Amino acid sequence: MNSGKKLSLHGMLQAISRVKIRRPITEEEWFITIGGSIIFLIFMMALLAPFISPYDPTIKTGASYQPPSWEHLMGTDKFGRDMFSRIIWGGRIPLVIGLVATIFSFAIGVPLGLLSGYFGGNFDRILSLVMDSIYSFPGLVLAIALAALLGSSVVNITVAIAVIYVPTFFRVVRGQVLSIKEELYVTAAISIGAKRRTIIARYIFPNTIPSIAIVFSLSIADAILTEAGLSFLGLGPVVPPVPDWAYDLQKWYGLAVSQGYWWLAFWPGFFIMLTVLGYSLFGEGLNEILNPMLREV
Amino acid sequence: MGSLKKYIVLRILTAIPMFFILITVIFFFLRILPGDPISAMYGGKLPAEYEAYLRHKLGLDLPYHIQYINYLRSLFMGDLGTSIYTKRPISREIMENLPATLELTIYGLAIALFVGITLGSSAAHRRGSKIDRLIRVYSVLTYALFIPWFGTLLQFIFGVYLHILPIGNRLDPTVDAPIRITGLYTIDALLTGNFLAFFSALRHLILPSLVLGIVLSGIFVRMTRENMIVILRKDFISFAKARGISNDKIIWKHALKNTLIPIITIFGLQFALLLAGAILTETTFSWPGLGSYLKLRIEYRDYPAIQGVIVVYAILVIIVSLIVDMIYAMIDPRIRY
Amino acid sequence: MTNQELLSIKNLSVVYNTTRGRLIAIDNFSLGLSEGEIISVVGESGSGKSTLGYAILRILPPNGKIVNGEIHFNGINIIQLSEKELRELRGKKISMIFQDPMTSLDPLMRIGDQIVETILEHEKMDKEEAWNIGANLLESLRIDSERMYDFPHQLSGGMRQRIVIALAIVLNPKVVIADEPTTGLDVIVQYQILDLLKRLRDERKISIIFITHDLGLAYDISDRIAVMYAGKLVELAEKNKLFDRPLHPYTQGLLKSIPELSIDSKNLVSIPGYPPDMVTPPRGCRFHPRCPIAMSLCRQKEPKLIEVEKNHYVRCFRSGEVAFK
Amino acid sequence: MMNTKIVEVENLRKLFPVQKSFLDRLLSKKIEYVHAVDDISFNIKIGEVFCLVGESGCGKSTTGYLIVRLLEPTDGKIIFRGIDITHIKGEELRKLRKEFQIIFQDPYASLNPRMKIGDIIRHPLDIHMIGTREERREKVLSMLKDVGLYPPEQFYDKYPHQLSGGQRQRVAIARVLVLQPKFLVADEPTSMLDVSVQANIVNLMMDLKRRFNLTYLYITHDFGIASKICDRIAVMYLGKIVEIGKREEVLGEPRHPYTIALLTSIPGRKIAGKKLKIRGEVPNAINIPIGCRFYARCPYKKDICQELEPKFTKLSETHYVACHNIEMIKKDWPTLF
Repeated sequence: MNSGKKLSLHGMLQAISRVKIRRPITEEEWFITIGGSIIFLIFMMALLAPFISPYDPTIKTGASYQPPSWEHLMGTDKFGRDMFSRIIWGGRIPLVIGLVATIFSFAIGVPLGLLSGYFGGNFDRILSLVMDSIYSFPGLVLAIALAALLGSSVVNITVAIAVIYVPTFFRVVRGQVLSIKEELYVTAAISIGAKRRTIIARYIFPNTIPSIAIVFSLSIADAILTEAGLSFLGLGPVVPPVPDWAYDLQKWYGLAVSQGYWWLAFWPGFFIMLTVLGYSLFGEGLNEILNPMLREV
Repeated sequence: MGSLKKYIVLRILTAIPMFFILITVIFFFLRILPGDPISAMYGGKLPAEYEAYLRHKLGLDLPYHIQYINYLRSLFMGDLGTSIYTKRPISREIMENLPATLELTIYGLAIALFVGITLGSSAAHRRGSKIDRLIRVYSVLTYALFIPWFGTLLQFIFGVYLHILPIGNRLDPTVDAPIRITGLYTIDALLTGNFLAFFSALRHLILPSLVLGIVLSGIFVRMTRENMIVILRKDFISFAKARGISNDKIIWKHALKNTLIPIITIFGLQFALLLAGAILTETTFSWPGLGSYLKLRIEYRDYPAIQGVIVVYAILVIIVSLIVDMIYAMIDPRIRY
Repeated sequence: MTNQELLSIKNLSVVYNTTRGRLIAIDNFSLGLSEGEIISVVGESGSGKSTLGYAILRILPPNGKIVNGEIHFNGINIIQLSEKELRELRGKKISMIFQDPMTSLDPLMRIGDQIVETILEHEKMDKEEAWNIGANLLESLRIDSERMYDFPHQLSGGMRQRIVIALAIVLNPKVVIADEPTTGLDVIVQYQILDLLKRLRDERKISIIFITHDLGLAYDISDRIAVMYAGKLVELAEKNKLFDRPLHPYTQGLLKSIPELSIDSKNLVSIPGYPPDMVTPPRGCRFHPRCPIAMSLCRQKEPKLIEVEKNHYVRCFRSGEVAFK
Repeated sequence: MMNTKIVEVENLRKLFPVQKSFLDRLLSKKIEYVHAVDDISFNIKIGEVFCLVGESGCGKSTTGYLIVRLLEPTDGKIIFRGIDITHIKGEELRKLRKEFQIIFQDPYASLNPRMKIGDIIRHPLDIHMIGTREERREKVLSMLKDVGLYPPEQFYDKYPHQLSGGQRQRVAIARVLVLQPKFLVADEPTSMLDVSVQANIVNLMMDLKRRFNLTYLYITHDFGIASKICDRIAVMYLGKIVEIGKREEVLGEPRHPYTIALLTSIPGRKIAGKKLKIRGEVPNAINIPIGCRFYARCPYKKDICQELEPKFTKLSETHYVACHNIEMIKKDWPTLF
């Protein structure tokens, strides 16, 4: 329909002010700042582990099952290992796997989504079907299957997790492309004789970036949870005594409940949560600012 | 409404190819990636001849397309194979464990939906207020919770410290399971009038379903909030206000109903999260469902059993997407059959 | 403005809080509406004309606020009503029709149910009775009452807007605020809607505030026309007077920029420049940057609304000098 | 011999298949079409402004899109400067695009939000590799001046969202003119702008027409604007041209009832004479009746109109009307002014 100018109250507000008015962004900046700081601190902690960890995390440095004390800030485990040191070191693997796997998913999912959405046709139909199948299937189960059947090395786990999040990127990008493709400025680009390559690179891709940024952050959060889930189910990539948060949690949560050694389960899980929280806050903040559905006013 | 019936029948028919696509995608996925189940399971700890024998026994030495055909054939016959470990038919083992998972997911889902929709709606129509901020923090926080950790925490608080709730299993050891009708203890107990079993089952459900429900509620809060913000800007909301319709009716009738439509569609896809969450919840709470079964079989490297569970998950996903589509078709008058 | 007026707005100011700062959408606006009268409020985007409707019904968005003024309806000050009293007022005494008929109706509810809902919210009766009232109303508006069973998506744009109008008047309100009710519609359908509104005025003595950006439409439907620019009322007069002898340079420009249908003249006149940014409106008279006859006084001081001749109000320092016409 | 026609359109037709869901396609094989443009012919002479007028959904914009080959015609012929461009494709079409351009209706959507104004206007030069870097920049700056965006340097680095609707439309015009096309389609370029700004844009376009020797196909629903700028007018209804002629002919002595209804419905006509009121709304263009498309709404309908689609009657060398009832209309509406 060639309806006239759509002047909702909110559109009107924009028209009045001539510039996109957003709701006060302070809160979103808050989300992003806190999320970013958490991510930064946790990364620094893992990166500087050799320098800041008080003990070697893999050997006995005290009595067994010591509750937190000044000597052992987070207590010790059955083997007398310092939990604080294990926490500092234990983030390395999940952080790297989360990041690397998401980068892989991004690198595969985004171009496929762009091409599939832009060119459509049978290529798009089949690819979407495959991606939707993977997407609708529980990611953790797929990762379990892959890890159980292929072996749970760091590389395999990373691949397994990367595979799970390819459809997430694919779907978001494809969906965006489908709507951006219909935008008038893309038609305008065609009418001035732009090549397809130019249209994808300069008109479509840049406009998908906000959504990709949101998904990227949330996918890392998700990937870390999935890695933790695998470790918890005994399919983790680490071989004891190498420290890993979820592995430690899995190892001790029974004792934590039955014997009251709460610190053994509390700290590993807490750091998993903190890391995921960092990425989620960051993604949520981005979403509120960049999501076109929520924007305006 | 004849066309609705026709739609439903057709939709059920399309679920069959969907299932095969899903199964096929997963099958090829597991085969195409490098690696091999037998070496993954036994890691070279067995003599090479025995590994080769195992491969042959499981049909893993055949070309992929033959494996695929064999696999489809046995699937078609409803045969998921025999467990390497227990030597029992896997389909039977799964059927024993499935009801526990269903019961947990249904209660978890109910909690997630209730919390998600109430909080999400409240946040949306107070967008920008303190309450909205609080609810958003809740949503991000719950999303970040790692189920085993959160579960352990609750077990510790309510089971060990306060000592008011059981921390594992489906029933007290002194209570006999109700006569099996559906396999869902709470329902069976009610149907047979076995109130002792009902309350025991309910008490055991509280913690695991709360954990699952709360962790997933974050996503529902977010979805509800986002969608309702969009809906609340529509003219028909202003028009309802201008006609003097009360705020409560506008939010809980007009806005919510319209909000639920996109949510229902998204939900079909998010169901996967519920299943994944259930696996971790079950293992944390020694809940004898599919997830616990899966974990156990992973420990025993029971390859056919693992594959069988995957198939069952695929079936569950398909059934849910089917149900979702039907609810959608019934709610939204705009859908064209 | 006298007390016999059905609805009278006095010194109304509405402000939106935006991230860029306070935006005064309506500034010190006064207007009176008599029974059975149709007044058009004409303005371009950002003039505050739609905000006026939201303010009268007190349904401004959360960041909008009435900071000053009174709105009297039948002697009651709407600004002081509680939320409950407001709800009784809305729909029953004052009602509103929105711009886009495509989105004004709840897509998941049958037309009939939406009508019944409106009636039952205000009157005590059973559902069936309310349904019959709705069906009769549709018939009286020459709409097939079978439409009660339809969902909004089954109706055409014009039909939807007719249903919206029916919904707005089902409780026999005294005043209807029509916010650009024909914007998305074709000219011919637009006329059908205008005819319907005029008939409602004639048959039911409903007073109408017709908000539009189209002076031509305002001329066709209304008795009086109020012209708004950048949140201010700049001219108010009986429609023929306003068309024959516009006194504000903005009104004059607006009138000239309507491309009048003719086969002999080919010139198209426009007002230079663009409407101002409302967060930082120009000092003095808000129209001065675009005004062909602005003087230095206009840049410093804001003119007051004065009654230049009987019932003809203008906000301009040079309105006395009719010579510029 | 010099051809005086820049564009010739012969029996142009565009059908859009009605979108159907996967299930719909399973249910029935019949594909329905929207007859957006249904067998229209006209030509545009060098240097003239040709207006296409009609209500929403009549196919006027589709016609514009077809002529600049943004849509693929279903049938018919488009000849541009003697070259048949109906089916050219790929590089050939891309290179030829320099010659004919289009200005879109919605200036809020037609500019890439992530490109600066300067880049938007320079981009066509980049694409067609015209001039050096410096020359391109110079050209863009002078173009900005030409469309009245002063000072050009300041606008060069702005983003679209920092501009008002009118300014954006000026940018869109600059982007198009930088390629020095010969022929422009203007698709309701002012319908989304404020009335006070509208005339600015129209006047600018007419000014540029003289300076750059342009030819326009001007699409609008506003007879007022058409009456100010055009040389010839074609009125469309449901995919058909119902009346075509010189400005004075169509505006002064319209002979199709639909034209008369449109002309007399223009609001704010102080000299308002009688009005031709017609009932109903434009039907959808899916199930086209056999006879005259205007039959259902026509106050002058006769039996023949339902059975036989009217052909063009030639009233003068330039004035054609597709109606069975011209005589009666002539009697009722001798002239409009």
